[in-house]
Amino acid sequence: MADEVNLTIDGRQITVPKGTLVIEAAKKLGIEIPIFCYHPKMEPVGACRQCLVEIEGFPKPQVSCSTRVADGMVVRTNTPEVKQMWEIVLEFLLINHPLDCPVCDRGGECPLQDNTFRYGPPDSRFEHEKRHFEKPVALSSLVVLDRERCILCFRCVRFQREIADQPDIQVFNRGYGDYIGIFPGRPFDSNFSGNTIELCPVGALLSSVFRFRARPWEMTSTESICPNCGVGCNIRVNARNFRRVVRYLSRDNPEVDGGWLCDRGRFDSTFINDPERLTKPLVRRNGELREATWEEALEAAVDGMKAAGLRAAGIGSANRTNEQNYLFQKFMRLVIGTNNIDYTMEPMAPGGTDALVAGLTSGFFSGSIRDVASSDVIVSFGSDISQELPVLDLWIKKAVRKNGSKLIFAYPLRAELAKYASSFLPYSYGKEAGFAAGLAAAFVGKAPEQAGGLSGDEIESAAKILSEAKIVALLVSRSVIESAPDGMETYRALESLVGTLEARGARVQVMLLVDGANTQGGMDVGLLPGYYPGYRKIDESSCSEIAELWGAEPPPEPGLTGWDVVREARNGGVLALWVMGQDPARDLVRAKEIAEALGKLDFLVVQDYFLTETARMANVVLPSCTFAETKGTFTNTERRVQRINQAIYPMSDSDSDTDIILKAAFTAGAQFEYGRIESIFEEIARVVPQYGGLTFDSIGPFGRQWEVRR
Amino acid sequence: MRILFKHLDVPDIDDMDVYIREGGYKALEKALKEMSPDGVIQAVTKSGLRGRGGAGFPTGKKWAFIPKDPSLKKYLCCNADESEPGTFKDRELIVRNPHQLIEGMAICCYAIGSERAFIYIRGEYIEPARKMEQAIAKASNRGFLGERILGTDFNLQIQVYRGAGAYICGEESALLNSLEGIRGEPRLRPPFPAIKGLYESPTVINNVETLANVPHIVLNGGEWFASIGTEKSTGTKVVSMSGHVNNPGNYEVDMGTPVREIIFEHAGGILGGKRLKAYVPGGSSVPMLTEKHLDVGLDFESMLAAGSMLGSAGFMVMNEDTCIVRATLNMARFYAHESCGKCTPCREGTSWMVEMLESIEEGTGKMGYIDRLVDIANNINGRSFCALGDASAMPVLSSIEHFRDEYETHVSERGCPFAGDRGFALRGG
Amino acid sequence: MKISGEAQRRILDAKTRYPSRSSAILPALHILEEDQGYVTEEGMAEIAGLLDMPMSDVGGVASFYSMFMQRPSGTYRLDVCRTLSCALLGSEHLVDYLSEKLGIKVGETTPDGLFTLRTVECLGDCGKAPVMMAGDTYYEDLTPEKLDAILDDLRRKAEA
Amino acid sequence: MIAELFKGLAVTMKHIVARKRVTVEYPEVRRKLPPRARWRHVLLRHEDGLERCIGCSLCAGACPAHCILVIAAENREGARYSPGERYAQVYEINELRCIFCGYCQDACPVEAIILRDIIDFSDYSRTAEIYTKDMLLAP
Repeated sequence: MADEVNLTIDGRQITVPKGTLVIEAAKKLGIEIPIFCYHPKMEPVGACRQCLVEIEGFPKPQVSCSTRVADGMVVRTNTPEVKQMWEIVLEFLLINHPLDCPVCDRGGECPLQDNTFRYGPPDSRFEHEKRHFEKPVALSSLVVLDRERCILCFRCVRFQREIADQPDIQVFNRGYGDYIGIFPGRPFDSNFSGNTIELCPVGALLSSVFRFRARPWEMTSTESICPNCGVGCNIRVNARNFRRVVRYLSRDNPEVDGGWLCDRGRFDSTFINDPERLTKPLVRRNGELREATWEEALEAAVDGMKAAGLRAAGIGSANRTNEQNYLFQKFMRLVIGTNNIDYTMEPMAPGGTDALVAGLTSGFFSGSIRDVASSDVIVSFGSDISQELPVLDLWIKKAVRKNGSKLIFAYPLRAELAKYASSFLPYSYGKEAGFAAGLAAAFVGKAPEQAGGLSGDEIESAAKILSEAKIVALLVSRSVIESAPDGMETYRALESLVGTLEARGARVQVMLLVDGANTQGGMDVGLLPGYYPGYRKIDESSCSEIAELWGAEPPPEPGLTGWDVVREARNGGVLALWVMGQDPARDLVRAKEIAEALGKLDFLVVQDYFLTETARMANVVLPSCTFAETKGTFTNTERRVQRINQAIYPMSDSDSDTDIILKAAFTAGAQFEYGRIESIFEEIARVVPQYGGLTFDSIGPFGRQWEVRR
Repeated sequence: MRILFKHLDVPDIDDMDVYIREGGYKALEKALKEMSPDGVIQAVTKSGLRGRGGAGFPTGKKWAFIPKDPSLKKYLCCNADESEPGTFKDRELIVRNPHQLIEGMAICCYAIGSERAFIYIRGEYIEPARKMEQAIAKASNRGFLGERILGTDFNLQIQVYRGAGAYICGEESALLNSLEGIRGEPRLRPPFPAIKGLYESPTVINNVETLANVPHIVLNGGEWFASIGTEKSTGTKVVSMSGHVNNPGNYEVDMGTPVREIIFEHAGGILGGKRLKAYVPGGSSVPMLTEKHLDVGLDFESMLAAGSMLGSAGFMVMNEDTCIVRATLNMARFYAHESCGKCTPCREGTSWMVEMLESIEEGTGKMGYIDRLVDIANNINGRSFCALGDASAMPVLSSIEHFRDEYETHVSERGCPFAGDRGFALRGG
Repeated sequence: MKISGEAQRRILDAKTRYPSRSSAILPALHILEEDQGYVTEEGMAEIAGLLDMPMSDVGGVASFYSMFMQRPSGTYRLDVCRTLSCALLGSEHLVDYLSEKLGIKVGETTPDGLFTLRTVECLGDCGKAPVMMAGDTYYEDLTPEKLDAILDDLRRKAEA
Repeated sequence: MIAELFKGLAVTMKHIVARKRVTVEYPEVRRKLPPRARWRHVLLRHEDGLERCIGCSLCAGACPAHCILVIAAENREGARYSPGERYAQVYEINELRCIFCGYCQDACPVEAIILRDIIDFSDYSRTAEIYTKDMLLAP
């Protein structure tokens, strides 16, 4: 085939696609070539010269990281000359490298160490003064630089330019005096700066959070999922002595994160071992929260909730696992006897949730993150992706900058992605439906004079881009459907837009963007007042269906939403509330109203890690575990069910949310029996049709998307 | 034979009117009106003209690599970043006869289909840059540049771009980076500049001297040019003579002229009547030669056969008093200072060599340093990213090859055996 | 110090002269140096704004080239060539001479702020070695006596 | 027969009367230990009083009994414990677990830890045998 070439490396034949780099071909054969500057996700630079090999026909050795294969090429990596070249380059790199490995964070997991052990010279012949720089230098509050250790592979500079497009760092000076730096007074202020630490092949770039906290051989590594946003980036949780989480590292899931993490996620590991963590259950006595035993606390909690009868409610969490949320809603429904369950206390537009559920169950929202990479037009509607789902921002930047995809960015504010947009549509808040309808109308040639606060021209220019599209990725924020007014209308308009596009032969993938790490999962497993698990709208038939599955009958009437609870609490409609893993009293928008409502309650139970604002108001506070101390699954924005694993022992007397609820159910005399976390997941797979057929094992290390049938 | 310096005796030849009077811009007219672009390339190919910047790549071939696709923008960059130690010919060519260069560039642009050309001139050449800009302005006023040149539909804009002090920017791909406003580090090749050069477009990069030859080739024909010099190195070469010679300066000689004639006749022999010790024939980037190599012809092939290279033909001549270690240290320092820092062997190796040479010169060196210097130089040579690394190895390797005993004396006597100035005295001092 | 209006105008003019605005960076830095005596941090930040380039790139480029001074320097920079052709004809002596006469070491500025003594690599005028560059001018075939005259001349110019 | 009896007694008497005693009256009397005796660890200091230990954990990594815990921190202005950037904020050895192999001493890149001839460190509780940094540091 013309697109494939044959070559020989160390006497072994291999056929690879045209354009493959020699080093990649060698890797396929299992032949290792030492590298520093080369990185498979970035453009080759050929700067470090570590990967020199002999290629027949070339008078000089060639760098395998930037030489592309040719038919009939004969490459040699196993000759004494090549070994000598690898050795000398390492000797060159080491002449100015301080041998302070014992105090270097990288020591023990350092590519320079590894390559030196394997290919390097036994000794240095350099007998002169090494290069000195002031060190360490703080490039930002998160990244620290040791210039003496730097071997100038430029991976960090290239990452910030090629991938993040936030070129805050650069090489300064020239030649022997080259160093990596920032412009004076302009800190390394990128959302993705942490990746440069992981990319650094020596201990030059260091995390100020991790620095000196542990040596590599002292740490365990546990596969998990970042709990910070809806992207669900795959991470490794590094812990010391099974007690202390010291850092997160990326874990390349090519479908989700591409091996990158944002700083918000990466550096958010310190809360786990925070000394402020709750360690004992607290019960309010004589107006004050006092330490109590678990038995006392649980008894008080259950009694208090039961006393409220039907006027009880529960709020689950977007960063608790599916298992925890599932048990929570089951507990609320069967033991407390209410459908007043939600995953948030933000106000919902009438019919908003129904529109969302319609989209999820009809298969309208069936898109995936990878669709961004393969589409020629990306439409983002209602989300500041760079802040809300940072790693998705990298997917979009790559599509726009590398693949030439066009971006239509609809968001009320000029957010970061606006500058990548071929069409930026700053519609007005609250006019989402009008905007969506306008766009749909413009597309069928009936452009309105103005829509959603935008001029007809603006709408039309976007419609024009769309009309030329063959593959479209439409990313719709949950908020524009669920919480903006007229969500159902917005949804209908989008449906019609997609319908028209498809009728014209375009392929459209629509993905719902949710912000929390497990917002999607929470809804899936039943954290909705109007729906039983699996988006079963509450009615007689679904009630009996669930009753059969559960062996007990759930309340038959739809419950109150989180916001309804806030309103009802103020006039006595709700008397008791159980909050798992949320701090609504510190809500960004409505803290005051919510706190006021919470204050009116007769009884409040809070299950959390810290004594939050909400917990301070509680009658019973139950200390729970973080994701690092437990096991379970998260479902991300593309409906990918991913596993988290236990990395450390629970802190002190805290307990996992699943155990807390199981104990509470037991205290209340209910029969909840699950041998292991897996058993809960097995039940979810039975009860939630979307999860049908999934098991903990079949999810695998990179997760599985639940199927949407259109 | 004088081609480039033909008009040198004409007073005010830098004035356009004088230049025109002396037959200037006739070649451009001939090319535009009587020749096709391909015809020009053929004439240049036939002339055997090779790049005068140092590498000696056939100019016609370079031009022919440029894709013919008229929808592509193409650029010409004239490399006037003359930074090679011992070389100052381009400066003279620009200052003394700027219109010759403009005419050459215009013909080249016509041949490769470019409408935009840049002269990348080193930052320190402030006067030459000014001179060039004035000449360009005059030529534009007279219709030799600009829109519809000489009534044809050929347009051309030439701009002067000033560097800012970086030897590496004389490397063609680094020059492109510098011109594009990024750090002047060399680029990966492929893609070659002829396919993706300046602003991702096909680009020809030629030295000043190369381009200055073009009008004469067009006017007199490729065969005429090919008849001068040797079979493979055609035409003339401007040699820059400096160091310990009586008459330093630029001399235009036929390719193949013996070095003895250049040093002893044109440059008037060794300063103070001393003996020649060593000379560098092509700027410090080529291996040095000694007295034994005085009968070598000045052309690409003979120089190569003698163990050196023609390079830029910047001669640096050293007399018998010169301490060769000190001279080598001087050149090694140059490369360590000018290494761009992109690749490991050059960045680390050049300064390592300086350290060792310094120790030897100061008398703290060890005997093992000499072989180590050879080893390090051999490991930079051919392994670095660009030719700067290779160049840095040349002074070290050649000086140790020819003067190993002098190095050994430095070590064994714990210091420089040369008295007083070690050959680095003030002229006449 | 802010870049003067005139310099700003010239930088904006340079921005339009090349196929890509980043090409204007070297001209802009030259203008900045003329305007402020050296490439000031504030000036570079302003250039980044004017040319719509990342600041780190402006800083990275400016520090790459040896002609751009990163620190304040004297009115006249005495850049003496130290490369081989000049060295062979005594440029090291001239540096020592200047150093002694001005009472400063290489890299330093005289207390009156008039002269900064530097050594530079090949200035490309080896035929007239030893050579020194001061301001826009090359001073050729130097001797200590010539240097005396040059310094006096420059001093007079500075006073005027 | 009798003669044998006396012969034997004579040997016994000779030992009682003439031979040196093996037992020493510890702790009043201390036996001289061999010069390379390896007992309790000591963390050394530099001449200027700074701690030699840089908190690199290599001793803990080398320890076959896993009895060393090091938690490092950064030296700060006004709170400098060792030369360089890093020092051991926590340094603990569980002497009950230690097998006195001396690998920690071998592993130490700055010669901060040595096993000295300190033999009397028995105690009544297990926790008392966890030696902290201030107990280990040379004065």
